[in-house]
Amino acid sequence: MTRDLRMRWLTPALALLLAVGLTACNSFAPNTIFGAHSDFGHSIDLLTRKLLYMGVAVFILVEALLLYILVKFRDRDGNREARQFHGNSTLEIGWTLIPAVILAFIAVPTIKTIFETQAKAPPSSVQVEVIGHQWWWEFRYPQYGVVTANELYLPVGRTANFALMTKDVLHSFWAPQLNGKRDLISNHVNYLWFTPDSAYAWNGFCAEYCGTSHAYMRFKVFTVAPREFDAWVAHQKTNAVGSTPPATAMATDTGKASAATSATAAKGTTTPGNAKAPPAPAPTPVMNVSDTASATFPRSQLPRWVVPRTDPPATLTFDQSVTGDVTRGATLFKTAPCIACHTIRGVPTAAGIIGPNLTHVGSRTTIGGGLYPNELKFLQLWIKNAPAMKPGSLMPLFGKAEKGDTPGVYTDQQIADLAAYLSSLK
Amino acid sequence: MATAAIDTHDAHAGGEHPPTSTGLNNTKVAIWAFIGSECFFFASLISTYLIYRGRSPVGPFPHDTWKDPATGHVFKGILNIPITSVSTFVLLMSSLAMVLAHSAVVRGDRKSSKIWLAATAFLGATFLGFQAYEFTSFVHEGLTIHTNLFGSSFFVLTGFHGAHVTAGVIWLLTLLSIDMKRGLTPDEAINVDVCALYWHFVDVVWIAIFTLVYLIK
Amino acid sequence: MATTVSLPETPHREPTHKYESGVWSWLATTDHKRIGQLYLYTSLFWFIVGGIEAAIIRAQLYNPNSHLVTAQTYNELFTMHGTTMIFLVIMPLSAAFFNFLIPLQIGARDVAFPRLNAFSYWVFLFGGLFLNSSWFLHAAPNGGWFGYAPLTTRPFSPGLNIDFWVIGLQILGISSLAAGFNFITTIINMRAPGMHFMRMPIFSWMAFVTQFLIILAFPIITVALTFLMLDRFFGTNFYEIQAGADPLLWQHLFWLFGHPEVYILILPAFGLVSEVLPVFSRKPLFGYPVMVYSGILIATLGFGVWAHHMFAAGMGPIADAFFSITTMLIAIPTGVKIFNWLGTMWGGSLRFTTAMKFAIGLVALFTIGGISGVMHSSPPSDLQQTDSYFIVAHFHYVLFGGSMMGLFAGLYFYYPKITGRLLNEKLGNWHFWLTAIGMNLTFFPMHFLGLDGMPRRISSYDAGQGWESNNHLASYGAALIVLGTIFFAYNWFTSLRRGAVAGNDPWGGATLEWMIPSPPPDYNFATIPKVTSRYPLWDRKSPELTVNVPHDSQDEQKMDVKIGGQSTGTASAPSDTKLNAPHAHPSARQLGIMMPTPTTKPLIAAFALGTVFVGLIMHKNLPIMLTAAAIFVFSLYNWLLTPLEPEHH
Amino acid sequence: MAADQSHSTLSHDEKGNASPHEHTHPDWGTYKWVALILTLITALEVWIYYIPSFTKTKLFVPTLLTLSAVKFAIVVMFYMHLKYDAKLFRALFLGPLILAGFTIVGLLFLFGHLVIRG
Ligand code: HEA
Ligand code: HEA
Ligand code: HEC
Ligand code: CUA
Ligand SMILES: [Cu+2]
Repeated sequence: MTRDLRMRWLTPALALLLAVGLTACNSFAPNTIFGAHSDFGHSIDLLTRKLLYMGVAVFILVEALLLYILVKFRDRDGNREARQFHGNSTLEIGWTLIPAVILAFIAVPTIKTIFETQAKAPPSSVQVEVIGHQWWWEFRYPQYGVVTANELYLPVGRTANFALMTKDVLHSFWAPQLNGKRDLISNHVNYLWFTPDSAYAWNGFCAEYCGTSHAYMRFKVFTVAPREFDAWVAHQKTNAVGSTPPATAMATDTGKASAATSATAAKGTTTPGNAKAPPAPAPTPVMNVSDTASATFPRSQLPRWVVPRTDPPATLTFDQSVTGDVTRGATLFKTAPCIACHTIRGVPTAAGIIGPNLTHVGSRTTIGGGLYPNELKFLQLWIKNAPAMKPGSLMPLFGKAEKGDTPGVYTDQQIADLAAYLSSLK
Repeated sequence: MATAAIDTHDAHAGGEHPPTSTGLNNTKVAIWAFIGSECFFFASLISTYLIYRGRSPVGPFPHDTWKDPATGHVFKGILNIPITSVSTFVLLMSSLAMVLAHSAVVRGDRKSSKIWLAATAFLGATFLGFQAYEFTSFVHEGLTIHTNLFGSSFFVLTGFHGAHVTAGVIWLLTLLSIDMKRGLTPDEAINVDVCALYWHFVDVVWIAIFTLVYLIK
Repeated sequence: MATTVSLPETPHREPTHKYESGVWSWLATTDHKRIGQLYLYTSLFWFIVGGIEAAIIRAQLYNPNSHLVTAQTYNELFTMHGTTMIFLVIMPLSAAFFNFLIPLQIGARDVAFPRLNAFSYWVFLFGGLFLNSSWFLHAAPNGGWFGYAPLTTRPFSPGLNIDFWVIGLQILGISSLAAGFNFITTIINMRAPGMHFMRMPIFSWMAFVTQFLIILAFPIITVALTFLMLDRFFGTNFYEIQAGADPLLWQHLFWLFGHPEVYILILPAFGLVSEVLPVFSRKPLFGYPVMVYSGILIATLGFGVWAHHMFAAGMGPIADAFFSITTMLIAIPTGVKIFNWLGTMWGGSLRFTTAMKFAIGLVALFTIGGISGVMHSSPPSDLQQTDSYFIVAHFHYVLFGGSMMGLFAGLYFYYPKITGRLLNEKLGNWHFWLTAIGMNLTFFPMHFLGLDGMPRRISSYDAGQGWESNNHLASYGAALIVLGTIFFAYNWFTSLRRGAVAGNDPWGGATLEWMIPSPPPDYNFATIPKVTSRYPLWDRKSPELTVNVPHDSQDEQKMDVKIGGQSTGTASAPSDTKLNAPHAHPSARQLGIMMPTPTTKPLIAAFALGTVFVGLIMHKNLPIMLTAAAIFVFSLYNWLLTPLEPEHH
Repeated sequence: MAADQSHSTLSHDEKGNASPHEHTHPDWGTYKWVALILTLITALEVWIYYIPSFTKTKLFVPTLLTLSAVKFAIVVMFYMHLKYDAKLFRALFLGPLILAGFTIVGLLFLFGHLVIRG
């Protein structure tokens, strides 16, 4: 190889390789589509891998051939003779047929998987109605009479059948670690179903552009042991109002990471011996929630990528000296404008359906479409000025002296009371 | 002094058309390409109409009666087949007039060419009159573009067809006025031919609309 | 038959009319080469604009939870970036080549309808300005480049934003359609004697196929946009959810257009690369007929795959399976093209000019995008890919790695023909490598981002999702592309004055455009050449290259272009200073060639037509709309009733 | 290569000059018959529309479609003289028409309307 060539080709080519190589060495991928934790997730995974191998093979073939040609036939000294030919039918037929054969090899499993994943869901499935709103998720469990928002609970090992609908524009329901996505389409009901096979907490996203805060329309999925699911359901069915939060709510949850734990995934304390094996084979770490645990997913042990880290807008402040009072908040709420949009079961006046159901809002881990952790600080800011917390949010601002289309009505004290009340709704 | 050798067939001589590689007239090639394009235009409109057929939650409907639950008013199927059959016939006859106009221009028969061009335009305008009547009567009966999916897709489909007819009538009138002013020579028959192709295509679209929208229940 | 025309001693002459010089000569031009340059500069300008939008996107996404721009602005940025790159960059840049090259390649003096051609350009210019004027009203479109209903309907997007988008695209559609009919007619009817279809240069072929895609796909989006426009302005119900409308109608209509559209974006680039590779391999194109047929096949199949953009929409297993198979089938003719290009280079004598590098870049990079395309074509698998950054990676590989690379190859290749001077190869080398490395650094990580679950069109993402490092890389890559683009811009403008003089045929080209001076005189060919094979110039200059290529060997001497008694085919380049002067060659009149009269009528008609739409967006301002419509009709009559060429004899 | 020559139909004669084809157009005799047939078919269409017993059968829609397709074809072939004109025009028209037809059918299938009976 001449020096000249090295200068002109090798350096940039190596830089190119390096650039591409760099991108692959990032192994922390909590939302990866690979190794998905459900039955159909596995089928898709398998199929995707086939496609990927096919792709890599074709890629190597073409690029290697190209490189060979570039090196072999370069006109180094300026007097290379080109061999004159202008076609070759045999070759051309060959490279028509070979791709056709490769494609047949991926078409067959594709078709199989299409029909497998779009068959009818078993009648024993947990029915979940997923209703998209700009920009939050409503989850209804018609079999249980439970309505919640932005957080899904699913029993491991039981098929969950989602009926996907939207109140406004299109959205798309996607928890990459569990299964592929499906769109929510106005005047349509779409279906998607799969059976989660490991207990854990997963991120979900809206994957169809739906307007200003599309980026902030996230959700969480908690796949839990069936008994735990039942406990959760039973709790969700109660009226939260006036009931003291279950003592266990945040208490003694323990999680266990399975043997195959990777350092990145296991964030929970490992307390061996206290938990049963996961109900279905779990290819990657599974946080196993104990039978005695509360109906609430152990907030303290959530994997860190499931806990939102968004900072509230810097311009938004809250008087830190005030402390909220639950009873005052409860009284205020009964007649507050909130009731026009929010339902709290047990508060007869609060039956609005525009916003998320707040009956057990205190037991959720996030607010605002998975944008902020469900902590007093964020709740207060949210109530004070939701549109600032989340661009375009359809919940108006309530903080006095906050600027907006309509001026707010509540002082920080009142907001603190409301927030205290809401977070008491475990 | 220098010379250049130039084939005369390259110089555009005034009046006559520059010879082309296929021997076909440029404008005629273009109009056929345009008609091909229009196939997709009307295919999209017709598909939309058919897709939305029967999807409107509220009436009035094209063929079926509908009782407004709010007012109790009963709407009969709104399409008026006898009237539309007549207007369809008018449009078909305009196509006949059009071919006669073209053949008159080709023959250099200026008297007939003027008559038939005028007849075509007149029949086209008559068709438009029928359509205007139809639209206003629908509006009186309570169907507008706002009313329901049927109203929107019906008016827009037939409205676009009507707009094509209108453009055709204007085109025909332009040709007619040229013919009246200085006479269309057989050389210029191609201009009439191109207009005729457009005109017949608009007719052909109506044939499809008449069956798909009006007759099929 | 031949007439002998006497020429004065000196061919130089003074312009005789204001339309022949200065700004007017551009405003009134009907010359396909000038119109091509107008397209060229306009689309390069929009490339910078779309690129700046992309750069802001990359800056915003550099860090998680970034607040560089608001969510609203971000949404406007990606919508306008996508819309700009597709409708204001790649399509018109391809149109620049159609305009400049088709008549030269097929041996014509102009397009079939020169004034319609000018009209197309002015409408395009108006459309681009209209669309982007929204920035100044703080109402840039924000519905995404595929503008899904019902988000784009009035109830969910009450502002002017979507109005600009709907109307802007409608205007641009008119331009593309008009140009489509024009080029189809041109290619069918204006070919030089002897140039039957299977001798047509491959770029012209791909351009021909592209025009069919345009005239058949654009009516569909015209209808879809008309519905949206009527919904937004006149209260129809096409996408009105309350009235029972079906949002899938928009999706089907949009993608029925949208998929053919992506082949509208790539086929011209394929054509350019098919011109560049043979020249710098010193070999004829491998499998010319198959290259032609595969282009036709890709275009035809392209109409039967649209719903692969809707696999997540729940169409049911049968539809999914059908569209999956048809989509996969497209990989076959496309693969044939890739392999035929490899076959073209095989055994050749490769010269790595910048144009060649970009052409090879297309072969290498488009393949990557094509392969990820095939990965999307499997519906179950696509459910994990769609609307994620994996898709963003796919389409930038085909659009940037494919279309842009091909167009850059074309720019380096044809710059000398357009301007008379060569681009600087050293700067070109920098441009290529910075672009190629930057492009991979930007878009390759997006594959991983998508597979790691990052949705697209998100104005920001949360920290700790494992997306930071790949987003960093992507943003660095974008910076490299910006740098490369600066090299390109610098090269472009300095070479206009200082570049090496090109002469007729700087590369040893094979097709007719290399036979005439650079830049060509307004009439292109003093004598319309008679074509005897696919590679007319090689037949004459390097017959050894075409010995195996089928052609009739008689009459080759007819190829000569004689101007002033000299064969200009081998004549040296005109002297330096006069290079870009329009008067460097004998005038058409001196040669007795009738060329179309310059006229501003198309310009007036285009702006009047555009103004009708301006009236529409100004709350249906009837006085404006009616006045503009009247002016439009008047100028149209005025134009159509005026003969193309000056009255004479 | 064979493909090379097979496309010469549209090219030039030996002299390299294009010769405008002279097409035989149909005349008044044909036109009046065409008009008559079109009228009759239209009348037939409207007539069967008014036969309730027929409109209810499965044959109604196909019959109407066939009849209007025949009308369509007649106008295109004779009035638009595609039957007599250059092959190129046929390609320019039929190609898009067929594609558009497939598109309509495809869309109707996708929207569950393949059976057009409303
Ligand atoms: C230039 C534009 C261009 C081109 C040429 C292509 C080419 C292809 N595209 Fe792409 N596509 C886009 C632009 C383009 N695309 C854009 C812009 C979008 C996103 C739109 C949006 O949502 O905003 C998109 C989205 C898109 C989707 C939807 C994804 C989704 O949103 O879920 C799909 C799905 O099937 C797809 C598939 C394909 C396929 C199969 C090809 C094929 O034509 C590729 C064929 C080429 C090859 C395969 C490589 C060469 C072949 C060989 C070397 C032979 C051997 C190969 C094999 C056997 C595999 N594309
Ligand atoms: C041809 C089409 C094309 C091209 C060339 C590009 C080029 C680029 N694109 Fe684009 N892109 C699209 C078509 C294209 N894109 C489409 C269709 C979408 C989808 C939109 C949607 O979802 O609706 C999209 C979306 C898209 C996204 C996803 C946004 C999202 O989903 O949230 C991103 C993110 O990184 C991106 C980045 C880039 C970058 C960094 C480039 C770079 O390669 C840009 C490089 C260009 C420059 C850098 C030129 C600028 C030069 C300068 C600034 C130099 C300085 C000045 C002088 C010389 C005078 N693009
Ligand atoms: C106009 C309707 C409306 C009113 C009035 C309203 N909200 Fe909301 N609220 C919403 C909407 C819509 C959301 C979801 C916003 C989002 O996530 O984008 C929401 C979200 C919330 C949430 C977060 C819930 C979750 O799980 O994400 C809380 C808490 C909340 N509102 C409390 C209140 C309180 C307290 C009041 C009264 C002071 C109130 N809201 C008044 C519409 C309203
Ligand atoms: Cu909801 Cu995006
Ligand atoms: Cu596509």
